[in-house]
Amino acid sequence: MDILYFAWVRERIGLPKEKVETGARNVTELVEELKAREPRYAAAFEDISALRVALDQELSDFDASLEGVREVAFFPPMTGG
Amino acid sequence: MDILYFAWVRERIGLPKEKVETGARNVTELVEELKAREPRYAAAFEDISALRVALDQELSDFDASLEGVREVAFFPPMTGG
Amino acid sequence: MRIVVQEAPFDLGAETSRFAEGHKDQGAIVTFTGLVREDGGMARMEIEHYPGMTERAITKIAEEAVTRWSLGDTLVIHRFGPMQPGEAIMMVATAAPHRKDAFEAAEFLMDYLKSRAPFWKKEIGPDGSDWVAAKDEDEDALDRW
Amino acid sequence: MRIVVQEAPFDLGAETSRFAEGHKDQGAIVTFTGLVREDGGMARMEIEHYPGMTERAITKIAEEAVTRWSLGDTLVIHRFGPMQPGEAIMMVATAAPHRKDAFEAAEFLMDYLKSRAPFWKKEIGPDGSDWVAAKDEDEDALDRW
Repeated sequence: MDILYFAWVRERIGLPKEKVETGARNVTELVEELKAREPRYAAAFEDISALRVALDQELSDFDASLEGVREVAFFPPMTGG
Repeated sequence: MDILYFAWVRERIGLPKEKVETGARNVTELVEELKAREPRYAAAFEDISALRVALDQELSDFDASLEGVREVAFFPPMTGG
Repeated sequence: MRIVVQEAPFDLGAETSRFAEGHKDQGAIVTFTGLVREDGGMARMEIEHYPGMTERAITKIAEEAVTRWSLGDTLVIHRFGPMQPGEAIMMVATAAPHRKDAFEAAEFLMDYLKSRAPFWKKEIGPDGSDWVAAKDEDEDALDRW
Repeated sequence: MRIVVQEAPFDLGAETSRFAEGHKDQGAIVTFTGLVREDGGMARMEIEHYPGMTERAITKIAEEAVTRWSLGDTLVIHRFGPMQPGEAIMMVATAAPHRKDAFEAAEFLMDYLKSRAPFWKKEIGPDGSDWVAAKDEDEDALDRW
């Protein structure tokens, strides 16, 4: 599964993209796995309410299933326009 | 006093502007004077609710006083924009 | 604030660029442009106006917009005389620090220009001409402000 | 419907002209342009985006606008990468038979682009850089649609 990070999430974790092997069934489980890895992940995912998640390039929720998902992206609320 | 006519009011009356001497105290009295003149005026002022009036280039009402007014204009509702 | 009442066509792109160029400190620019619709039926449009009152009325509307919203600037261009289908009749532009002000002020300007600026449109078709009738909804649109 | 996501600057006047030229059958054209504000403090802005998702998200927003309002067409241009104060960040344009549709659709597009298209703004000043924080009011703005 590809995991992408944008904006300050990318900066805190220190990379824009990585491949992970995971047994997580939903986004929250994936976040818990990532947080357990290293402090920089724990820092990036400290406040989930400040983050958004997209599954296969569609905005989604943290309780959404990861079944069949190939690309997960984490980022702060968008500030376009 | 200058009286100006615009759009179909001008077309019905057949002229864009005229000078009148009047003792009318308000717009309604002026309209009655004009209507009494000739059928083309009576036709133009037949339905007052379809008309608007400006006094010295400010939109006004038919019961407004003509005291001190130099220019009266009659026209249909505006259709700019 | 710039108010232009003219017979000649104007260049929408150039006016939009010029307005935006002058307001780099603002952040949000909204423009509205009204075109003579090219729908096949109409040969041309003619707009009559009330010289003198037109400029006064538009100035009053624009000044009201400036007091109601936080605006950097506003532009109104309105033509009169004959114009061909596809030509621009008029435009308004607003510049503001925030998009909400720019949008609302532009809508306010349009609603008032429609019903309070002394312009009258006449459509000239193959079978004659007709003065455009004012719509109740245009008068009603003023109630929201 | 035309959706452009690009790094290069675009010419607001030329894009506005081109859009209006193509929609002479419509009558009402609204444009919104967002500029990098020239307020002295910021040296430049950088916009990060999510290639692939960006185009999908904007397309979805524009398609939604077309189903909700009677629109002749819609245009969205949004830049990413570095940009200087005074430069245009993005624009939307709508063409419709009636001004109400053109205005509402443009506001809808802007409200959704702000909070649902994957762009992130970073302001770079003399003393460092900061990611622009999303505003509660921008999220709240979606409630009206």
